[in-house]
Amino acid sequence: MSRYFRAKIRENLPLNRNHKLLTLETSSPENEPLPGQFYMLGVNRGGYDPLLKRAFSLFRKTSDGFQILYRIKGKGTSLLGGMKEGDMIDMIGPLGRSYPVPETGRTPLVIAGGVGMASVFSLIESIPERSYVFYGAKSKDELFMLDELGALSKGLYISTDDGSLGKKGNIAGVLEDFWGRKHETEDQYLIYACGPKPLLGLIARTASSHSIQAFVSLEEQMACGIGACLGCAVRVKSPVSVLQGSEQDFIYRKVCKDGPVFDAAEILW
Amino acid sequence: MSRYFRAKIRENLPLNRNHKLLTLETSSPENEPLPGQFYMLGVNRGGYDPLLKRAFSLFRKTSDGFQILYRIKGKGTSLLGGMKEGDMIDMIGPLGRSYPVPETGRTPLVIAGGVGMASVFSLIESIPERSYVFYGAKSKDELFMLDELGALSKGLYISTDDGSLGKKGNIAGVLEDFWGRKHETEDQYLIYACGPKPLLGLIARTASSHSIQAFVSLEEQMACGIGACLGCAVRVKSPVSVLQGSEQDFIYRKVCKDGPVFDAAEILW
Amino acid sequence: MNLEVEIGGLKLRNPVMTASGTFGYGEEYSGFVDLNQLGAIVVKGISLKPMQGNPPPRISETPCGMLNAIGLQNVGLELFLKEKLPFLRKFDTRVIVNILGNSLKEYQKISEALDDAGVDAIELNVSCPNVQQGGIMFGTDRKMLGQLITGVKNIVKNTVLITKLSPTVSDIKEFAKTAEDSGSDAISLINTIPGMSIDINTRRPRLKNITGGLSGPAIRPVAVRMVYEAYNAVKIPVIGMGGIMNADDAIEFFIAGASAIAVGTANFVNPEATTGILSGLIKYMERENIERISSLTGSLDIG
Amino acid sequence: MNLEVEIGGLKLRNPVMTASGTFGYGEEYSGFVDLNQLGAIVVKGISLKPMQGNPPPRISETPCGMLNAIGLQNVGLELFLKEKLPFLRKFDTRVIVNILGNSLKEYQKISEALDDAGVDAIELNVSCPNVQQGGIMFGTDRKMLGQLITGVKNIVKNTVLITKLSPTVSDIKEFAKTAEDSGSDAISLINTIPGMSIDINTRRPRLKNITGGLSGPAIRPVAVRMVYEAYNAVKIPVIGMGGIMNADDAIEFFIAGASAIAVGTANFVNPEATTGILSGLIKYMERENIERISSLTGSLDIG
Ligand SMILES: Cc1cc2nc3c(=O)[nH]c(=O)nc-3n(C[C@H](O)[C@H](O)[C@H](O)COP(=O)(O)OP(=O)(O)OC[C@H]3O[C@@H](n4cnc5c(N)ncnc54)[C@H](O)[C@@H]3O)c2cc1C
Ligand SMILES: Cc1cc2nc3c(=O)[nH]c(=O)nc-3n(C[C@H](O)[C@H](O)[C@H](O)COP(=O)(O)OP(=O)(O)OC[C@H]3O[C@@H](n4cnc5c(N)ncnc54)[C@H](O)[C@@H]3O)c2cc1C
Ligand SMILES: Cc1cc2nc3c(=O)[nH]c(=O)nc-3n(C[C@H](O)[C@H](O)[C@H](O)COP(=O)(O)O)c2cc1C
Ligand SMILES: Cc1cc2nc3c(=O)[nH]c(=O)nc-3n(C[C@H](O)[C@H](O)[C@H](O)COP(=O)(O)O)c2cc1C
Ligand code: FES
Ligand code: FES
Repeated sequence: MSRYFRAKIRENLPLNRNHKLLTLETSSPENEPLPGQFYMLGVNRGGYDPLLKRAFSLFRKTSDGFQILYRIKGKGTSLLGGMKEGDMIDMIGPLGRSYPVPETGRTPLVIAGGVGMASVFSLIESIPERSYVFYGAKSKDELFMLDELGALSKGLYISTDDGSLGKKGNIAGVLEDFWGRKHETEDQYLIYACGPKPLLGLIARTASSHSIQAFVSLEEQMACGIGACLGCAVRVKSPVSVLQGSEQDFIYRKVCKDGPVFDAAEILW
Repeated sequence: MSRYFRAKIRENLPLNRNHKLLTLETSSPENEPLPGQFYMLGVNRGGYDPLLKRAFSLFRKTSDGFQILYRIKGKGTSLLGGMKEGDMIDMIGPLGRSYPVPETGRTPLVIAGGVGMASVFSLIESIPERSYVFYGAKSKDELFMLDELGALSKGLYISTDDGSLGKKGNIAGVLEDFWGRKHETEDQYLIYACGPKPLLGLIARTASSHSIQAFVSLEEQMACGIGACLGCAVRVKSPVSVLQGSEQDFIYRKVCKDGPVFDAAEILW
Repeated sequence: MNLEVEIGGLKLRNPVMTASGTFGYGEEYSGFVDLNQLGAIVVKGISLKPMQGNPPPRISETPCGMLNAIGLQNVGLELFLKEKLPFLRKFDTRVIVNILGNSLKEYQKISEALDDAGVDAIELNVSCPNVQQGGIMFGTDRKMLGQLITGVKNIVKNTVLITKLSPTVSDIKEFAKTAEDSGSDAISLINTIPGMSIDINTRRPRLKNITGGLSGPAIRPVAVRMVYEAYNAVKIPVIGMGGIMNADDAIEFFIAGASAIAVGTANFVNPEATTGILSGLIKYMERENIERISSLTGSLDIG
Repeated sequence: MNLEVEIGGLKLRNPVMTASGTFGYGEEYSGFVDLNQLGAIVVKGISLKPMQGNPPPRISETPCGMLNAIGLQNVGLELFLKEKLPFLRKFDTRVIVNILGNSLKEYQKISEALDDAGVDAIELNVSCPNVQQGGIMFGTDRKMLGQLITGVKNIVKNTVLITKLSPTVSDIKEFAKTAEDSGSDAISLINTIPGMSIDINTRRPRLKNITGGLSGPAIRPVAVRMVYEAYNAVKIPVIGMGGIMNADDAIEFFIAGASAIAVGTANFVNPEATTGILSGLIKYMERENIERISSLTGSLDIG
């Protein structure tokens, strides 16, 4: 059950030039967030500009609250970046559908592009030493929590656009390499991914060609975060078209409520 | 010459529940503000709400900047109240016409209602031990700088609405008492006043009945502060009507540019 | 203290309503507010057949506001009656259904069905700026508006008829009068104001639909003015909305002439906005010694 | 890099203008910006005789905007020519005079005098919402608007004619076309949107005039949309304004279809806004490899 509540900032730690780790203290921790869920955060400090709340994934639970890993992008995240210990933030959450827990016997491949790691980290944490993690970013200094990820995963594969760490290029390329060396039969794998939409589309195609189920976490402009405004529409194959294989027929689903995690095969990319 | 510049907050000291003393550090102190002048301060911290700058009087000059004494009233002043040491504020100033310097031989009566003290304090300071100061506020805890005022003035008269310090009631009443005990002939006096408009109107009438010249500092809603928007209109007797004694004929003057200090006899109350 | 208001014969427990399209079908907010506390729930605009809505992006933030081009996505009349209405009926609040159509016939068909289903009131959406055929013509042409209202009024037996006016007219008073003269029991205003925003890096509109409707505090001064003008032009009750974020804003609308108010975009920012506004209203009435909320309506002092 | 633009035959060094009524008569800002750097200075609306304007309060802040009811206070034609114009003439920038009248005759008289005085352009204010007689009728009635424009056009010999459109119409395209068809050399938009705000403690309007014009970032999405619609309806150049606070906002207007832009309320918030926008514009052109600013006009990608 999601709630509307205020949380106190315990720490707003800079990770690099434009990423921060926000640690929040919540008074009533009964609403246990699940990996892949998100919160709508008020970033505003008086006045109504910016007006809307911003969506941020649960990064990691703490004993008395949770953390958010965010990238400073525009107006709202800049304001968030300026907030200090002790400041209060009002928020709604936890929201949306979480990543489905992988059945035992299946090996999760978790793929994160950039700040997409914010969404999948708690998933990786929830299945220690079971997943292979693929993590790509622009450069070395935009890769976070590498030690933790190394310890939590069965294997950690890195790529950077500038080649400053791991393989140079897109993380999808690393994944391709992985197929070559894979140890398990493909249907044992299960993909989880969060990152830029083009990357997710690519992964969806790869997954489909290997007949692997893939869960992706999507982003869309949001106003309410709870399914009321119909703002966060994403085109999914309508039940009929899924059967008939026609891509013409579609319906809109809500990223905030029906997602943000979707079965990649449902999405019309 | 007024400038558009940024100043650094050195201190934002709470004086009581809803008044603060803001100490600003300005990099280029060549623009010497005069008593009665004011600044337009940006109170905004990202976004455009609140949009307009807020007018605040020069309270006191410092070696490398100046101070502002303000009351937390609404949205803008609340935001200002939340600002901290090191924060930057953009502002325009110094603006407007200052209190005319009293000729030697004349005794200034300086009257302040509430936060009106913010405007006249530097005037009192500029003519040490020459002025009688009349200072009224809601209650004892809304009277500031009493020690300094005692030292700077020839006499300090206090009133509070609740009688918690000085005479109970309006400061105009204290002024009335003063006329009874006054030592100098009336035309030696010169009045300076800042405070709520009804108080200023009262003072204007008293001054006129005693044939004393009075300078009052007015407030009006402002957008630009520099005479461009024509927002801050105040009705003054037009030159013709002043001669003819008719109150029908008037023109509008700008509080920001033609004031905020006006000869009380010019104003149509 | 008396919070009751009457909208064209329909008694509301209190004057706090939700604005169509911003409160889903009630369900979405039932975890945040006690729906029984609301004066009325106005649901998302319903059309005869289900509508897909516009492609994304559908919303974009603007200074103190937002643009939306949802494109009137809705479940359609049939599903609404079958799945959404029964849920709303569980609560002790008024249910008002916002409707839209491409023709008088469509409006009539929907109205008839809703009338039969016993909804408390119908709000005619004649002003949605998003879909070409979505009734934009009815909202800005007085003759067509009059015909539409009369046509629907003749069909419904018990349901109160509210006409939601478009703000994109040069004289709102004339349209308010047309609504009154044609038999509307009340008017509501304002709907969103058409707007647009462009991403200067891609040079593309921020909404796939190019233009969308502007809502939120940015438009409040325009809304208050139109409520004031409409109130002074007609005798039927006015439901005011547009940028109401808190109780103070709501009170502004009452003073301007609203008999009831609707909370829209504010729900997104604060899912408890509606009940928060209700408590704030009660506090204001206590402080100002106001016995009946209805006495606040149109109490502007222009002396 | 080429920043030059042409407005109905009038060449401007760059497309950054000031919006009428927000820049005084130029003098007020001469201590903050180098007036020579501006594309054009548009002065406060001038009437035949001096006008006192409205009683205070004349302005009130709103969310991301402000209301004003200055009431067209101005020094009148005679004093303008004698005292204000000579100052402006000292600078190497275009001088555009915004004018208003109660009748075609008045507009003609003012235009004739300004034409003789050799001002660069006249901007017809037909949309000021503050004064009953201030031309509001011209702005919302297409026939009257056409007659006004033709009437003035026939009088002026050299002066470029700009018509400033009112946003309080249901279809801005029609009014843009009327302006074009009647001989206007360019159109400018938008003027303020009528609005209102109430102090809930005193129950009085915050403006003594009750209603006023809304300006500032709050109205930007509406302005961008109208510029886009007008641009697509006419061939004459469009001057865009409404809530432009920085270079990014200005660029939005160019992409939507503006050939030049005017900075209004932003001057109050930042007296150096105009020149700041100009530098930002240059930076954007460098970054995006844009050689001529005019190529940005109407470059919206709706693909
Ligand atoms: C379900 C979900 C989870 C997310 N989790 C994270 C996270 O954990 N860490 C993180 O750094 N970012 C996350 N994002 C993206 C984050 O919401 C945006 O970066 C943020 O809203 C940008 O706000 P801004 O004001 O700085 O940017 P601006 O560009 O100024 O924002 C303007 C408007 O666009 C919206 N917007 C901008 N970018 C996005 C986006 N990518 N997705 C949705 N709306 C957007 C804003 O919310 C705002 O309404 C998530 C987005 C979604 C939808
Ligand atoms: C020349 C001048 C000098 C001033 N000096 C001081 C000072 O030294 N200390 C101090 O505490 N206050 C001073 N004021 C008053 C101060 O400007 C207001 O209290 C302040 O603007 C309130 O802003 P707000 O956002 O908190 O209030 P809100 O009521 O939320 O403001 C809403 C709008 O009204 C305007 N406004 C509100 N009250 C006033 C007012 N009294 N005068 C003009 N505009 C107002 C605001 O600027 C804003 O635009 C002065 C005003 C003027 C005109
Ligand atoms: C996302 C969204 C969807 C809306 N959908 C509808 C609708 O279906 N029918 C309608 O009449 N108005 C609709 N509106 C308009 C609102 O009901 C309301 O008139 C407008 O938003 C102004 O109020 P606000 O500023 O409080 O949001 C919608 C508004 C928003 C923001
Ligand atoms: C204080 C003020 C005075 C104005 N006076 C005039 C005027 O005299 N003539 C006119 O055509 N427009 C006038 N306007 C409208 C502006 O020129 C401009 O069209 C409008 O404010 C929108 O732009 P902005 O949001 O950038 O301010 C005035 C606006 C303001 C805020
Ligand atoms: S954000 Fe409102 S429905 Fe998803
Ligand atoms: S505040 Fe703009 S003229 Fe005085």
